[in-house]
Amino acid sequence: MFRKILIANRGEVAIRILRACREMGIPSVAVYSEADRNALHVRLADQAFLLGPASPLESYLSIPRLMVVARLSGADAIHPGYGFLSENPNLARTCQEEGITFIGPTAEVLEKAGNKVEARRLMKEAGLLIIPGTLDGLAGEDEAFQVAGELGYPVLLKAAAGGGGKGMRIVHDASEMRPAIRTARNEAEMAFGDSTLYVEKLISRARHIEMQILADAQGNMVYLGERECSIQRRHQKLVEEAPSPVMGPEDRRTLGETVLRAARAIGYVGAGTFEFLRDQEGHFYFLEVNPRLQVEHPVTEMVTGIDIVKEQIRLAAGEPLRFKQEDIQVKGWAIECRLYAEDPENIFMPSPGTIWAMVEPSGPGVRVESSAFVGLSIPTYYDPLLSKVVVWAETREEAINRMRRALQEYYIMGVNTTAPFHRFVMEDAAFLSGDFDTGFIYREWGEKTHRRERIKVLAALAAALVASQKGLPSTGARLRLQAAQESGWKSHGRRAMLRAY
Amino acid sequence: MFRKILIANRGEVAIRILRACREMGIPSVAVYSEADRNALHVRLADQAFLLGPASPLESYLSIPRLMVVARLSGADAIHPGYGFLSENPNLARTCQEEGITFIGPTAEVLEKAGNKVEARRLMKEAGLLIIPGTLDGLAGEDEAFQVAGELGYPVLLKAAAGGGGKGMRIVHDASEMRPAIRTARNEAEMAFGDSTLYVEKLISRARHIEMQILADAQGNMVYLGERECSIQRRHQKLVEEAPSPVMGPEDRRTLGETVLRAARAIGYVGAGTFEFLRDQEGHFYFLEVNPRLQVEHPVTEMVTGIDIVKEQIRLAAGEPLRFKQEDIQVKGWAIECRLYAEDPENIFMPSPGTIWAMVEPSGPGVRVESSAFVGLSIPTYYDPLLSKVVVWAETREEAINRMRRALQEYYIMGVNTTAPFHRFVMEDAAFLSGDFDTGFIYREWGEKTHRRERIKVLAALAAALVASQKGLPSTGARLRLQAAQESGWKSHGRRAMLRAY
Amino acid sequence: MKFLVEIEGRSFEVEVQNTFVRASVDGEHYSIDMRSVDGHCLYSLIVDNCPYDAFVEEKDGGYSVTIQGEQFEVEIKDPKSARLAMMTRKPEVPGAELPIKSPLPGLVVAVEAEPGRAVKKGQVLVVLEAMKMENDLSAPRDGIVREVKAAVGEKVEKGQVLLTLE
Amino acid sequence: MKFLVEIEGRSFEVEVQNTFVRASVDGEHYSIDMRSVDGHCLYSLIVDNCPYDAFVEEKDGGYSVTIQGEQFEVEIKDPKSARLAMMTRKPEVPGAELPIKSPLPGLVVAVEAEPGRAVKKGQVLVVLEAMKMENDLSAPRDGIVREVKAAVGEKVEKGQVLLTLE
Repeated sequence: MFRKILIANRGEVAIRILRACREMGIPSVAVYSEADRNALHVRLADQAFLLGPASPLESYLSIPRLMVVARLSGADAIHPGYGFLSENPNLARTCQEEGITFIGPTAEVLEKAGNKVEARRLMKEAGLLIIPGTLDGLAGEDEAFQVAGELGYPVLLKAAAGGGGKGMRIVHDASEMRPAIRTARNEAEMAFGDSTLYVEKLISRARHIEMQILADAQGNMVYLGERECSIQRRHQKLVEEAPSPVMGPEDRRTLGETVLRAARAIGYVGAGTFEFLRDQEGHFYFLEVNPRLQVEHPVTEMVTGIDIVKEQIRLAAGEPLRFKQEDIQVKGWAIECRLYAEDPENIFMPSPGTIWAMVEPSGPGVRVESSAFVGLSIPTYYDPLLSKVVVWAETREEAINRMRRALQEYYIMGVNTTAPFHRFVMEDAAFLSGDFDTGFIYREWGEKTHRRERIKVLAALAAALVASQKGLPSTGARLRLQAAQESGWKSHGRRAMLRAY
Repeated sequence: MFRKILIANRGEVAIRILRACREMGIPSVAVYSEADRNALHVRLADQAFLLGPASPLESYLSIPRLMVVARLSGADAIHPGYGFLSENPNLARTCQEEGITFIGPTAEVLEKAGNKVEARRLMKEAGLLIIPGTLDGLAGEDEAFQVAGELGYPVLLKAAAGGGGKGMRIVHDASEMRPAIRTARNEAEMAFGDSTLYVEKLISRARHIEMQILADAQGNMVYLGERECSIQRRHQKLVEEAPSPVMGPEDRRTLGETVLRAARAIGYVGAGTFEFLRDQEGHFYFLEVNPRLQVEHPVTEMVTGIDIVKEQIRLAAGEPLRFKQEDIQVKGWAIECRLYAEDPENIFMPSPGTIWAMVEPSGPGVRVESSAFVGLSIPTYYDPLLSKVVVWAETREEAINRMRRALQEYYIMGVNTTAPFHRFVMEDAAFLSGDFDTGFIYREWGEKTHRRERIKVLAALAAALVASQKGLPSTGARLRLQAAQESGWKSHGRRAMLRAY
Repeated sequence: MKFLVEIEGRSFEVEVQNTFVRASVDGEHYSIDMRSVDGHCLYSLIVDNCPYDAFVEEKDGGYSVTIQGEQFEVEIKDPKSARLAMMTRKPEVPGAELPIKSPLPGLVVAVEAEPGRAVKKGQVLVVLEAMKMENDLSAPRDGIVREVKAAVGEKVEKGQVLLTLE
Repeated sequence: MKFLVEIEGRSFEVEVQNTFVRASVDGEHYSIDMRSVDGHCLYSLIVDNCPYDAFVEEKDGGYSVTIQGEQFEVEIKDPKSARLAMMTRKPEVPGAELPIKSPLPGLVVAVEAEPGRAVKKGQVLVVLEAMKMENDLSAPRDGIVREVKAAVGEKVEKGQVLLTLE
């Protein structure tokens, strides 16, 4: 096993990994940019090293700087998390040259998976269905118009090096093509340093379903079941669950075995995910291979009891898989809600700010993977993912109830989060029925009727009571500290109650 | 199913129950004393009613007041939690008269179980081993001396109505008998309104092991496996785990079946626990029946996947058990640490105060059942249990590592807690080996060598740096609020690092 | 004490009777027990036996109140000054100038608007880069661009006016 | 800047060089980066690349520092005044009067001590009821009871002297 693991990431995933290291008795090394000096992943690690300025290129994306830290700290393995360098074959290759284990697939597999255009071709050869569209990167705008015309609008522009929804745009008609190409290219260049795009047919009312696998270097492979990730905004997932409401054990086995065949074809080793779009007829179209940990991996952990991060570390250390396909059972139901520092009332726009009060939920069946703390100023340089709430219960209905309960208990003051959206989803008829698709947010949230009116009266009462305590407020004043027990209000309810006895 | 459930309790157990209600879609009613107005169980409930003053007799122990609240709120069931009225046959009987369901066994069973003297006799008849001692309540001090003389010192004084270690005293020799009788009688009178005592032989190097059962009104019964609860101070548990390190599947079946026979003999319905002392030869001596939820029930939930509170509610509603004995599997390992507001450095003396900062752990396999929040002033009228940290993992070793990790992440400022003790236990050789008994704290913690010296240097550094920022401190001054990002310190480490690239 | 409370254009008359906290909102009566939980902004309300946590912050002369994750900006006036305000308030002119403000700090990467050009509701006016995303700012209603105040490459603050519609 | 830091009877000489925070404790050197996390008492320290969270509160003219759940009362002196204090400090007389203080607020339910009586280390002197428990307060060493200041039935505060030993 490794002597020390360097975690080349930040935020909740860095914390997820360092907790796994701690529980395995392996010291962990955190890295941070100047913007993250106070971040929880820094404060919880065994060692912490500054990488450089806030800009990712000079910190979390800098392979030379990571190598310096690896050398200084004596780390013999690097876990890249997700995003940043996690799918970067150069990091895998540099690690190999430096005698450090990269916790992930080989550089060759990363290259095959990373180029979406190449991956589509390979997976087509391995027998998977692929979405109709260009098999090569777009030569120019003219080709885009031509292909879109053949496929029929709407079409989807995608970055060849893409992931996480970046560099992806829906094009509803020809008039949208030019600006869409521009923003998609810019995002792709910014996120991956590669602006190659390709075009696909947009599958209507599709569900996003993906299959988690684990593979060891000895040639053993298992699938851990699917995840349903259809609730997305800007092609980024917001709510995930396992299993999917549309998959039975038979569907799971069929898809799982297909995926294992494809994984074998590209010599996959480690943890990985194959993403699919399922159309209304039940066809699974291959989307991409994610050769890394996924944000939503906890839902699979909750229904299988398998710790994917720990297994990833064991596999990278060369250990064989500790279980066979028949040992893996999908038990109960798990749901994850991603809390982003975004304003769901304002088209999920990032919402910076400083957290000044916070309570996170806990209790039976609730797991929170959080990077939030009182005092955190959300840096504007990175993904605004704050935390994930994950619940497990015996049935989907009970899991939804539990998620509702957890979201009621969760509060974060100082920044807008996606929590109000999640509260809405957990009450939404389409979500409850299990009959929804990737257009969910557009259709359901767009139509949302607010429950604000009901609460408005309470807000009026609360403000009036505070005002009655202290006269009318003066501009910009802060509430004085007052002891919790010495409230000046007297309770009518209390007196009435006592009289009743 | 019930329309509305009144939770006749406070603190973490009230929260545990109201979360279960919420997840089952049943509205919950909280009750509170004047000392608990701001408590979390009040703020999280659907409805909340004041019971009366802080004194338990005028609030949480007042059956007439509970009945008023039940009537006002329209609750059709009462969950008593643990402690307070949970084992009180009068509450069960009053509920029956008022047409309200008492979530627990019948008044008759509570009477049989509640009188420890009576229970010992019944269980002896049902075939369980009982600890040698008086079969009846002590008539007077003389009888105590006589029986102790026959049994041989040390002996144990116990309250007939006892529970939770109250009214219990070890008597090492005759000189200790008189004061021990006095304090035990006083505690018993105070806690249960019944000062009857009895005497038992003290089993040396015993382990406390208990068996959880569920029984429906249709005559079906299952056992959910044992809990190991040997780490106690003042006969109150501090650390529990499931399974026990000394129990194999065979032992579990034998003890489980014995317990089910005994439970059947007294007509047990609902959730319950049979407590035993296991001596070094492996004999199980019956201690008592706890006809209610136990503080440590989560460890059983974590290894079986069964939600005991929800099952309790279903059983009280007359539903049959949803599983058979062969459906129940004990999987993995779970440990619970109880965080009391007590000072472990000072013989676990209660430690009142107000919490002014707090972070609770989360992440994979960690569950916190907490009543703590920033602003909480620990009331001095009630048990000082603040929260419980529960972890699950595949193996005992991994569970211990996980608990260590969780305890590292946990901090509560403003009151002393038992957390330092738990951190010590998770590193202790006897605990790690699994070879320990109820004398653990006396032997191990008493011998503890402090790790404080190592941290002292850090404390000196931190204080000097704060002082260097602001000149020497003036008496009683508070730190000024300063923005987190505007630290005046410059980082040598940071500069050194940047130069390295 | 009587208060006129304004939230998002809706007005409530709240009367607080201090001896028993019994408040009425627009004639509807409530029994309230409200306490400070943490000595800062967190309060616990029990309104007719139903508990709620509320964060109440003073802000710009009014209050910002958050209950069950919903945030409200609240203005409080005593009825006399409220009546005064009512009389002196300028009537809202429909179709008046509408400033398009930046909802977050970021970098302007595109401006798709020129003064004098007609735009449709939902049409993208400015693209703002922040938090590694390009964010499209769209027209909230049909209108004509009056003034463009932001340029490509400019760093803008939250609340800064990027352009105005008429 | 040099500080003499006292914790639980141990003294450290800490020198803080402000340009680079490089501190030495008793001659041992450390590179430190310390920041305020929440603007209150929580700080993050990185000492030679190892991170620690520390709560630092000002208290009674000194500091109370909590790290990894261990709490320390810290006194800081500049070396000059420290030398002065050293010289004027009264020597501790072994066997001097020892006050037995109540460790928590509660109700005295028994006093098992009389003035003039000899007691053994560990012997119960006072029984205090608090938080539904009876708590035995024992003699911390052998001695003779000088004065009993608490009576059965009396409510006592934390820190109140219950009796003295000599």
